[in-house]
Formats: sequence, structure tokens, C-alpha cells
Amino acid sequence: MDVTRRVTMRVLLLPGLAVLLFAFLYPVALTLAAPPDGDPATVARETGTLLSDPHLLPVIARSIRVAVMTTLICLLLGFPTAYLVSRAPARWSGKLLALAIFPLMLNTVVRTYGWIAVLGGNGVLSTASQALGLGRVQLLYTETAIVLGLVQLFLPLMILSSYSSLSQQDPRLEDAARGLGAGPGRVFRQVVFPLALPGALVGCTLVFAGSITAFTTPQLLGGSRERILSTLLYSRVNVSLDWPSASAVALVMTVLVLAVAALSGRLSKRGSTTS
Amino acid sequence: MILRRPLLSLLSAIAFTVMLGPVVILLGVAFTAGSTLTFPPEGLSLRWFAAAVEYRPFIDTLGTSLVVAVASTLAALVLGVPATLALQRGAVPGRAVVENLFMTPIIVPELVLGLALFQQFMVGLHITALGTLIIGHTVLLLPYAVRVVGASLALADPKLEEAARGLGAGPVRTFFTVTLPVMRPGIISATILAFITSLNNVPLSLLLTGPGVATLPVEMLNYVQSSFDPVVAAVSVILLALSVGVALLTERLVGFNKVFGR
Amino acid sequence: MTPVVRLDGVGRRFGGAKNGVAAVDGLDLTVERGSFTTLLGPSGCGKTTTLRMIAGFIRPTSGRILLEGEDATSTPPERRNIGMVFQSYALFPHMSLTDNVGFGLRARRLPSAEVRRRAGEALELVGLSHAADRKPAELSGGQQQRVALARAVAIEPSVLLLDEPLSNLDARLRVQMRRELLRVQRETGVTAVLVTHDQDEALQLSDTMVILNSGRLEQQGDPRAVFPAPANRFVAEFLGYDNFPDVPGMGPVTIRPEHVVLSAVGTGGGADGAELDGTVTDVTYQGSHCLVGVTAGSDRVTCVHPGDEFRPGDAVRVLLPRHRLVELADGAAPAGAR
Amino acid sequence: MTPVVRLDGVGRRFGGAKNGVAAVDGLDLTVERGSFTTLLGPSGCGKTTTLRMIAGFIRPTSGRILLEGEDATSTPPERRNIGMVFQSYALFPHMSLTDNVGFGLRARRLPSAEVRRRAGEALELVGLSHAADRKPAELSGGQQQRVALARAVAIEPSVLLLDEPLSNLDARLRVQMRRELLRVQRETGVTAVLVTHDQDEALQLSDTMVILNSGRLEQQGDPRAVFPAPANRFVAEFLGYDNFPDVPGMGPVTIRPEHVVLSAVGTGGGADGAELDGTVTDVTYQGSHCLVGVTAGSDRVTCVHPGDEFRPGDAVRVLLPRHRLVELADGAAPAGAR
Amino acid sequence: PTRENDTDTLVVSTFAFATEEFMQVIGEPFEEATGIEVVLDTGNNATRLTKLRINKERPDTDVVLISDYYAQIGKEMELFEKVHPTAVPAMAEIAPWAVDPDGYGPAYTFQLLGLMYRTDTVRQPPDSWDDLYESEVPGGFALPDISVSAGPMLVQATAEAYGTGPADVDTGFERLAGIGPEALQFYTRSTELTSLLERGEVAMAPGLDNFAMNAVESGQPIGFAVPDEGRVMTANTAQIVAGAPNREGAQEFVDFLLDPEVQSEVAEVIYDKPVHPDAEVTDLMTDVAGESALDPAGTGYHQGDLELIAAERTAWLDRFVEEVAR
Ligand SMILES: Nc1ncnc2c1ncn2[C@@H]1O[C@H](COP(=O)(O)OP(=O)(O)OP(=O)(O)O)[C@@H](O)[C@H]1O
Ligand SMILES: Nc1ncnc2c1ncn2[C@@H]1O[C@H](COP(=O)(O)OP(=O)(O)OP(=O)(O)O)[C@@H](O)[C@H]1O
Ligand SMILES: NCCCCNCCCN
Ligand SMILES: [Mg+2]
Ligand SMILES: [Mg+2]
Repeated sequence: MDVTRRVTMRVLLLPGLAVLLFAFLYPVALTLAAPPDGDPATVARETGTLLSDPHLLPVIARSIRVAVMTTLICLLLGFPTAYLVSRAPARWSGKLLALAIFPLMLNTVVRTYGWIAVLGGNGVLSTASQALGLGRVQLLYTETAIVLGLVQLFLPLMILSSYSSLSQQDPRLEDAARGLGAGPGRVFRQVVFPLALPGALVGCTLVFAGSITAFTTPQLLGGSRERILSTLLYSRVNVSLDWPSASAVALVMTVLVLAVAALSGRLSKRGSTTS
Repeated sequence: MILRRPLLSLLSAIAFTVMLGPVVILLGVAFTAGSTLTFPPEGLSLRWFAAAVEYRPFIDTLGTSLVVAVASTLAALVLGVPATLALQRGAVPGRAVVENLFMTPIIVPELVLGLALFQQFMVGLHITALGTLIIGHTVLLLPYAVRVVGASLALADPKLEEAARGLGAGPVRTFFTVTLPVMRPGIISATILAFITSLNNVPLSLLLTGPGVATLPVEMLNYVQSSFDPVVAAVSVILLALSVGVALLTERLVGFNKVFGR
Repeated sequence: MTPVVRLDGVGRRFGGAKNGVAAVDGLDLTVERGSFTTLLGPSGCGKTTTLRMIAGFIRPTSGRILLEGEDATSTPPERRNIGMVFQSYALFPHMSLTDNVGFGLRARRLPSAEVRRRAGEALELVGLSHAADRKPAELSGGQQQRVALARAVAIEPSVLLLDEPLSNLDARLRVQMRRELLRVQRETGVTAVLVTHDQDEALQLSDTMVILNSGRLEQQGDPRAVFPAPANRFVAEFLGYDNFPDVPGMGPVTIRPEHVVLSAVGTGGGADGAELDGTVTDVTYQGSHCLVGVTAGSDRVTCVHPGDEFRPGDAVRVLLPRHRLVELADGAAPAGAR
Repeated sequence: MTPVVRLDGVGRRFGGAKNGVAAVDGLDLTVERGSFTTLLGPSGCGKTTTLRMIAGFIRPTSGRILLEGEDATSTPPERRNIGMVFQSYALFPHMSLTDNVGFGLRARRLPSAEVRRRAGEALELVGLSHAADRKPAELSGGQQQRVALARAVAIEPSVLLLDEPLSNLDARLRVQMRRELLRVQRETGVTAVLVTHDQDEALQLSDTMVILNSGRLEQQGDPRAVFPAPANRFVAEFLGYDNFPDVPGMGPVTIRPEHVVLSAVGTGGGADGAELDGTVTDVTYQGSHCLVGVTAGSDRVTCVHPGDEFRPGDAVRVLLPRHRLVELADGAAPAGAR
Repeated sequence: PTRENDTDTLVVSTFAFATEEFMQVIGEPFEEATGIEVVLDTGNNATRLTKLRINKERPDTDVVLISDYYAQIGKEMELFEKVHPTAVPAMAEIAPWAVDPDGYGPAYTFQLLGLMYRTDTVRQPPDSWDDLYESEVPGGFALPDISVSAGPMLVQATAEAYGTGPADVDTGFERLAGIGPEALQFYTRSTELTSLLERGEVAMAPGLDNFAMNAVESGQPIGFAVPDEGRVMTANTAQIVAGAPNREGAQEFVDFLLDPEVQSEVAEVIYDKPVHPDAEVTDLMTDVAGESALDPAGTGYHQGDLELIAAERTAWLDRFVEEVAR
């Protein structure tokens, strides 16, 4: 019976895998390798150009920088939030989580325009700063603005993934650590965080992937000066209609995200030689 | 809690401010009496809601968006739940690889997936725009279905299924009467996440439109390209209210902490 | 009469034929109708694996399983008519008690009135009729245990399998549930196979006890036959024969602590048996008696002593009455701590 | 000498002052330096709550807690210098044994060489030096238990709290670990408070046993004083006094099954005590003895009988020796199953 | 779903802009006049061109309304048909510049590049590109990103004003590079620009006259100035898709679009300036752009070198980011 069961189980996997292969991997691979007006050789050449052009390398660097910053800030803000929510009384934790999921429901364009109203030279922040006599602040169209917008976009994902790890943790571990003389900070750093690392890492991967591929937010908040891979991809596809070059950009983005996913998988495995 | 954990509480307060600040601004903008997207709003009125409800393209595309969101969410669950089951319970060889494979749709830029589906499906296979939209969104939502449902199934006692088999229930009956109900919280949360993700998606949908077929977010994006008044904010508030309604109902019925945690 | 269950050279390996482990190794076993059989043995000896093979959750890698005289080696579990009680209870958390208990009956497509009636009876049997509409989470551990039992017997299984059903319960409740279990088994006349590593449980419950070690059978039989005559040192240790003294002129022997007679040096004597002089090393108060550890030469002897008069350091005489000494077939290695 | 721990009218309610439950209710308790105290009682009686208040994980809602003579009612746990061993061990799964055991020392900012040395010593103490670099998941239950113990004693706590540390272990291992525990306590001289619901454990380990019921103290004292003289029916039942016969001319009395003498009708007689004629209703084989249930009039008496000659239905004479009868202060309701 | 010889419907690929009004003043009257059902496929220029390109073998679209720059790319990809003047008689009546020199679909409306500014902070209304390039702009300024039509137009306008002509790209980029670092933002949508101006984040920016119409109409302190030299415009063209399933309908539609009455309606309702001399230009249009709204070619406006931009498009993109958007 375990044999039939195993067979049944694998059969269950097939429809999903088939759709994944047929409706995702196959068309994407085909389009990346042979985009309109291009063939694998052109794409390879364009990729070479992208990776060697001294003007485009900073774009890659900025993409990575923005994604890493976004991920770190999401982790810094999201993990403690998930922790507090997971340790709050049950009747609160549900409502707090709902509040954290809320932003996922906002239209990206509108949400981003909200930021423009906050960050602009005449925006809420600047007005407040001027009222305090600190002068005009212009955060809009800077890397900071992109990071801020992306943080807002992806914080919920970080909170949700961390929460699912944290809520499964044995709360007695914290008691044990405190009983051994560790203050709240030490307990958090040495027990709570390392144990929830797998969830946090899933969150980091999702946020990193999202930040690398997000387009609307960087475009509207960063402007043309702060060009990153996704805006480069957009201009290749939507302005110059240079599809082989767009394929090259997409390939680089995909490889970056895969590398981060692999890294986080490895970290997670190393961190959790747990039961 | 707040007193005992000043630093964590501060970070979490910042997190909520960052997340919810734009919501407040959005509300302010949507209810403004003025005609520009400024904050704080210039007086209060419902005029932009009236304008939003009257604007035909939004109404027409809302229908499409809902159809796509419902169909692709269902499809993702129908494909994803059995796959999750197999991954969690089936001793699948190379499980980690397969699991990661199911996560790949979120790492490829959606613009590229959109282009690919347009080129290979709409043009190559003559599938309608609506069909291609549903296929594309299904692929995009699959990771949510597999991951979130998987998380809840991983926590359920596998002995429950053995107990059912031992009591004389065949595999199918066991699935529907025991496994599925046990996965319910995971399925509900996956449904919410997937539905919202589909309803708000722009980059994937951008190319997958056809004569008479477009999604609401794409139409909203188009709208802000040309006229920049609070109508879009009003539409967002309407969508938000709908989603919040669904979310509140879920929280009432199941509890988000159960959905995403334990 | 055909036995309800027969294992015929059943073996089960995990993890490949080459470098895998044999969890169960050539096991022959017969379970008679209406009997209460216990599988006893240390952790990891293959008890659960054996039970799961009988239930059909896993298949033997060698040998055959006969149910009601027919080869059922590859029958799926839902067609074996077997009731199973799990250590973790495995109650369906989303169903009321009635629905839990009626699950197996509905799976047999009985009319719903019939399902309700029989589920009610089964709940009655375990004294939980009043809680029929609750969900498992609203019950205490002992109550959940009883629901699991009711659910398993409601289908009138040809055999009831229980995998350490009592080990999650506290000591008092465990004793109480043992009685309950025995009562239900006697009342329904169901054939029962129970896995445990608690010798008291096995002694108290079983008609036949089966002692396993590393996937192999060590001894089997009526507890009243097995207990006084353990076949070897492994079984003896497992049954609480703590003393393996060297008695001049005899092969390997063992004796229970409660059969050792302890007296102050100089008193007593003359009884039939081996006598040793030694020193008390430790005394453990146990309420109605003390456990006294004595070192006598190279031997360590543990004795149950009704009084509390000895203290570490006292010189004592230890009597091992001849008729209490049990000769062992071998001097096999001790069971060893996990 | 100031007691290490003193509870002064300590109470703890859960869920609001109005409709909440009092888990602990006005408890006075003194733990002497170097002693081994056990808190004994049925499930839900407030043992864990008491321990967690001593450790500082929760605060009393009334009363005071003094540690080393000083009011520590609102001192956070990390400043109480208390070692705690949890039922589930609560070992840090991501740390090696050395790191687990050294955790508390690092928290005290000892130099790392010192941490390593003392963690090593603590592991040595529990015989796990060889596994110092393993992670907890690579250990058996008994070994994990020992690590938890080592971790708790490594900080040289002023008091060691143990919450049912042995109840996850199987019977054999439990007995073995009890000895281990006692040895470590004696060797280190640490003051220990252990929670259990197993009377054997309490009898065996404690200098003082404290019996709780519904958050209140029932009886307290040296096991050798408490055991032979339970103060009331609740304590008696809890300590295994299963019989509460009506003895003409006496108030409420109790007697242990092993003190009841059973004989065939017509034999024996004449001993000092109450005699009852009755019928055997059930016999439970327990290896070295049988538990025989006898109904005599309206009384049910359970007897430990060394032989196996009685069968249900036999007419027997039950002797309750006078010097074994224990008079009870009250006739309070039995502890009742959960 | 492929359409072949489908004479009952006409698929019009058009801007996702004012689609309701589009149907009201063009779509529905056309349906009434011909009995052909009009179906819109909306989206931005690039998206629609991409779809046409991929659909090239089996097109499902008949008419494409598209900006001249993308029309140029489309021509080179052979996505459009040449239009025989007899098939679209109105082509003989429209302004000569609006007729495609290579015989493809005509321009049916146009937009002028000029300087948008805040009338309150910029005291002296600008009248030359010098006001952007050679003077400090009080209140700051924005520039179009190279990805919006105004971007490449500005390069050519600058090239013409300061160099040898619209094709003197090096001069254009050089001058832009000089002011790029001072620009607050390089806008990528018209609404982004109007929003920047309305909120006073900038006081001046090169932009198209259409961007200003709403603001001027609603009385906001925003004006539009036509520079004295370097006048570049962009046109929206109507192209017939090569192999269109309903070619005749497409021809009829283009002819209909150029009809002076329709053009007047479009000007009134959609604010698009007509190319037919008989069509009525609204007062708002002349208020904003003056004489040029009536006869752009007459005031020196031209479309620049479309072939050049199309050929160099990726290079311009990168060059802009490297040299200007710094
Ligand atoms: N699925 C499996 N894969 C690999 N090894 C297994 C598996 N199941 C059991 N084993 C191994 O087979 C042996 C017997 O396991 P089993 O669970 O039958 O023991 P048990 O007697 O029930 O022990 P316990 O008293 O601890 O429950 C053990 O060594 C165990 O590690
Ligand atoms: N956090 C809590 N909220 C509400 N009630 C609680 C809480 N903790 C304990 N209680 C209640 O307080 C009472 C005492 O609980 P406690 O855990 O101290 O019992 P215990 O003696 O340790 O029992 P056990 O032997 O089952 O561990 C119980 O009725 C329990 O349900
Ligand atoms: N534009 C790419 C964004 C990919 C990340 N999607 C996350 C959606 C959260 N609802
Ligand atoms: Mg087992
Ligand atoms: Mg407890």
C-alpha cells in the first residue's frame, strides 16, 4: 500500500508541475532565449554587453544595493513586529496581523503616489521639517525614496513569513533563557531570532525578489537618475522595443534572485540543524 | 509588552506607521473636495467616488479583474493543494528541488512572464486575452498556494490520515473529510493572499490585454498616465473596502493568527 | 479456530536492502480471537512498526500477514476492518465527538440514523455521552483517550490495535484508563493488540505478552508463565529482575528485589538459599517499603525491604531464597539504557 | 538560616479578578537551603504555576515571594539566579550541548575560557562530556534530560526548579534518572524544588513533600512523616491508600492495599483488627503479586496479595490489621478524575 | 481567435486615454455611419506595438492610432500598409505636413513642445529655450525623461536651437548634459509633470501643449510658452495594419477620423488639435499655444528626424541616462 500511496502522491503533483512547465518555464525560457527580433546568440551578446558596459554595471550595483537595503530594513522592522504580534494575547494578535496585511490590498500606483505627497519638497515631511525650522527636505527621486517605498510594499510579506516561524516556537525556550540569566535583548538575539531564522529567510528571499523585480515604485519614486534593473528592463521593452537586450536584463535579474534564494536556503539549512 | 520591550515596540511602531501611513493619505486624497492629489486634503467630499463609479472603463474592467482573480485563485488552489499534499506527505524524491520549482514564478520579472505568455500563448496558440490572463495569474499565484497551504499542512498530525484510513475511509474520502478540513486555515489564507495579489497585479497583466479585455489595475495605471485626479484614489478606497470586508470576515470566522501561525 | 491475526516470518527494513535497518526481523506471531495481546519491548525494538504493518499503513518487506486466515499482506488499511488507537489519539479536530466516533461507520455507508445510534452507544461505553457535541480540543487528555477508544471500537473491528495509548497520561489516570480499557475489551469481546514499554501495563492487561528486542521475538506467552520464568537476561531485566548475582554452583541466575531477604548481620540464617554478607550503599524510601542497595563482594544486590531501619554503611546479610532464584538460559547482554 | 525561598500568602488568578480561576490560592511555603522539596498534586492543582512564580515567569496576583530573605516578587527571572528544568527540556535546538550548558554563564558575561570549563564540568557531572559538540536533536530523551539538568546547575543557582522533568521518559529510564537527579543534587548541594504528580517520585526524592489540591496546601512534611499519616482523604487517596472501609466503632479510616490480609474463608482469624467476609470481584496479575478486588457488604476493598490463587467469585476473608488502619481528619470528597 | 475578412467589426488599437469620449465622438458615430462595430484595444504605444509585432503573421487589429516615433518603428518592422490616397480621400484635404512622405497612414492630430511654467513664480514668461539653458530657473525645473515623447523631441529642439539642426544630436545632448544635474526630476508621465507643477515642486519644464490645457482651463497658475527657435512637434498617426482583417473598414475609419466635423468634435471634447484646415480649433488651444495651434508648420514646427530617433533609440536611452540624468 505504501507503493500505491507513493504513486498516488506523485500523480497529485503532476497537474501543478505540468502547468508550471507548460505555462511558465517553457514560455519564459523560450522568450528569454529567443525574444521577438532576437535569437539565443543575440541575447548572449546583449548579456555580455550588459555585464561589461561601465555605464550599466552601476545599474546592477544599485539594484542590488536597493534590494539589500530594503530587505535589511524589512527584516529590522518586520521581524520585531512579527515577534510582538506572535506574543500578543490571542485576541490582539489576529487584529494586528490583519492590520499588517492591509497594505497588501492597496493598489501599487496609488500607494506610491501617497509617498510622493509625503516625500516631495513641498510634501508632508518637508512641510513638517520646515515648520520645525530644519529646512526643506527633498527625499523624492532618491535611492532613499525607492527603498522607503519598497519597504512599505514588502513589509507585510516579511511579517507574515516571520510570524509563521515565530508562532511555532516553544515559548518555554524564552523562559529557559531568561531563567538562565539572559535579559530580554540577549534572549531575542540568541534564542528567538536564530530559531525563527528559516521563516525570516523566506521573508528575505521574497522581499529581495520583489525588490529586484518591482517596477512601479522605483520608477515613480526614484526617477530616471536612480535607474535600476527593472526600470532598465521596462525601458528596453516599452521604449526602445529592444527585446534581445530586455532578455539580457531579465536574465541577470533572474540569476540574482536565484543566487539569493540559494544563499538563503543554505543559511536556513545551516541555521536549522534543529529538530 | 510595550513597556517591557521598548526597542522592539519602537521598531514595530515604525513598521506600522510605514505600512499604514499611505493608507491614511489615500483616504485623505480620496475624500478631498479639491481636484488634485494633495495632502492634507482640501475639504471633504464624495465627488471622486461618484466620478469613479460613473467611469465606464473602471466598471467594465472590474468585472474582468474579478473573473480573473476568482478563476486564477481557484485554479491555483486546485493545482497547488494536491501538489502541496504530495510534497508534504508523499516522500517525493528531490522534494526540495520540486518545492523550489514551485516558488520560481515569483522570482522571474512579471513583465517577462507577461511578454512570454503573450508571445507563446496569445499569439502562438491563439488563446484569448482572458484565457491567457487567467493562465498567467494562476502561475503567479501557485507559489502562494503551495507555500501557505504547505505551512499549515506541515503542522497537522499525519496520524490523522492514518486514523481515517484505519477506520475504513479510502484515500479520496480521507482527503475530503479529514485532510482538506485540517488544511482549511492554510487554504483560506492562501486564498486571501492569492486573490489580493491577482486583483492588484499590473506588470503581468499589462501585455495580456486584448480588444475589450483589460484589468482594473491596468486601467487605473492608464488613467493616471493621462489625468491625475483623485478618482484613482477613490477607486482604490472602494477596492480596499471590499478587501477589508473579506479580511474582516475571515478574521471573524477563522482568526488571522490561526491562519498564518500555529 | 483461525487466529484473527497471523504474522508469518514478517520483516520490515527501512532505508534500502543494503545499508538499511531491519526494524522487524522474521517475526512469527499469532493473535487468538478475543484475546488481549501486548507487544512489549524497549524503545526502537519494532513495536510500532509491527502494529503499523498489521494495520496496513506500511507493508512488510518480507513475510506474510494473515487476517482472519486470509492473506492480507497487500490489503489497504481501509479494507482491513481494524480499529486503531494512537498514542497521540489522532482525533479529528474539526469534528464533534459524535462525528469522530461515527466516522468509520459513515465510511461504511451506514444509514445516518444507524451511525448516530452506534456512535452514541460507543460514547456511552466510555462514559462520554454528555459531551457528544463537543470538539476534541474541549476535552481533557483522559477524555480524549476515551474518545479514541470509542472511535476504534465503534466499527466493531476484527482487531483493535493500540499503540501506547496510555503513555501520554499521568500516572493516576493511566491506572484508571487501564481498567477502563480492560473493561471495554471484556465487554465488547474485541481482539486487542496493545503496544507498550511498561511491564506493569503488559502484566495487568494481557492474556499473551510478546517481548521484542531489536525487531526479534525474545519470549511470548501468558504473563503468569513468562513472568516467573524469564527466558533470558534481556527479558529478566525488562521484567524488573534487577539482581544477577553470582551464586556458587549455579549458572546465570536472577532474583527480584522483593524476593531478597535482608537482615542485620548475625540474625536469621539457616534458610535454604545463598547467603551473602555486604554493606548497605543506598536506601530509597518508597512509602510502604524501602529499596536497599547492598554491595556484597563484586555483586550489587537491590532488595525491597518492608522496614526503614537500614542506613548506608550498615553491615547486612542478604538471603537469596533458593526457590526464588530463576535460572536463565543465557547470560545475554543487558538491555542497556537508550 | 534564612530559607532560600519563602512564599508568603502567594496567590495567582488567571483571567480577571471576577470570573477568573485561582490557580494558586494563599500559599505559604518555605524551602530550606540544600533541601529537596517536591510539589505533589493532581493535574491542574497549581504546581507549575507555583514554580513559574518562584522562577519569575509570572507574577503573583497576591502575596510575596522572598528569595534569600529578600522580597523578589517583582524581580525579573534573569536576575533571580534560578536554575530551571522543564518537562519538555526546552533545550536550545540550534546550539551544541556546550553552548546550551554555557548559555547562562555567557549571560553572566564570564570569560569564555571560564564558560567552557564550567560547561565542561557540568556535562561531566551528567556523563555527557563525550557528546559536548552535538546538538540536542542528536540525543535520546534521557540524554536531553541530563543536558537540561546540567544547563540548570551550571549557573550554580541558589535554587533549582524542576517541572516534571522525568515524565516524558519511559518507566525504566525514569527510575534511572531519578537516581541521577538525586546524585547530582547531593553532589552539588543545590536547593531543589521538583514538581511531580507521581507519588513514588516524591517519596523517593524529597526531604519535604508538599501536597497541593486546587491551588491550596493539603499537607507538607518529611515523606516518612506524611506517608504513614495522611492528614485527610485527599492526601490518602493521592498516596495510594485505596481503601476507605467502614470500620465499626471508628471514624473515617483508610488502609493501603498491601496492608490488607486476604485469606480463604475459614482459615486464619483471631488477629487484631477488623474482619470482613466478602467475594472476589476481580484479580489483576502484577507479576510478583496480584491486586485482588473484594466486595464486602457496601465496601470495596483492594488487596495486594502475594499469591495468585484467588479467582473472581471466591469467598474470602479480609483482615484489616488494627495497627495498619490510619485515622483521617475528615471524610473529604475524593480527588476525582480530571 | 483569429479574424479573417471580418467586415462587421473594426478593431482599433488606441491610447488608453479618454476612451469613453473617444467612443462618443468617433466610435459610435462611425458605427452609425457604417454599421461596423468598433472594438477598442487600448494601451500605451509600446505595448500595442509589441503586440502588433508579435501578431505580425496573423494580425487581429485593423487600425492603430499611434505616436509618430512608434509609427516610425512600426514602419520599419513592416507592420503597416501604405495608404492609397484614393482609399482615404480626406488625405488630400489635410495639412500637407500631416501626409506621410512614405505613403503610410496620416497624422490626425499633433502636440507642440514648448515650455510649461508657473505663472506666479516665473515673472517673465519664457520665450526661448535660453530661459531653460542659459539662466537659473527660480523655483527649479524638471525635464522629460528620454522614455516619454517629449524627451527625444527636446534633444532635437535643443540640437536645432544651439547646433546645426535637429540631427545635431551631439550638441543636443551636450546642452542637456549641462543642465541635467540641476533638474529636480525627469518625468515619465504627463501627469507626473502637471502634478510637479501644480504642487510647486518645480516652476518650469519642457512639455507638450496638451499637458497644459487642463490646468489653464481650470485657472491654475500654469502657462505654456512657444520658444522662438527649435520648434519640434509630435503627431499621432492613424496606421492601417498590414494584412488587416477589415482593410476597407480601416480605410473608411481613417477617412472618418480626418473628417472636419469629426476633427472639430475631437478638438472640443478630447482637446486634440485637428490637422484638417476646415476643422474648428478651440479657444483654449489658441490660448495655450497661439498661432501654432492653428498652423504648426506655418510657425516653423516640424516632427524632427524620426528615422534618426528610431534607428538610435537604444543608444539615446543609454546616452541620456549616462550624460543627462545625473
Ligand atoms: N520510517 C522509518 N524510516 C527509517 N527508520 C525507521 C522508520 N520507522 C521506524 N524506523 C526505525 O525502526 C526501528 C523500530 O521503530 P519502531 O517505531 O517500530 O520502534 P518502537 O518499538 O515502536 O519504539 P518506541 O517505543 O520508541 O515507540 C527504530 O530503529 C526506528 O528508528
Ligand atoms: N495562562 C493561563 N491562563 C489561564 N488559566 C491558566 C493558565 N495557566 C494555568 N491556568 C490554570 O490554572 C490551574 C493550575 O495550572 P497549573 O499549570 O499550575 O497546574 P499543574 O498543577 O502544573 O498541572 P499539571 O500537572 O497538569 O501540569 C489550571 O486550572 C489551569 O487551567
Ligand atoms: N513587480 C514584481 C513584484 C513581485 C512581488 N510580488 C509580491 C506581491 C505581494 N502582494
Ligand atoms: Mg512506537
Ligand atoms: Mg504542570
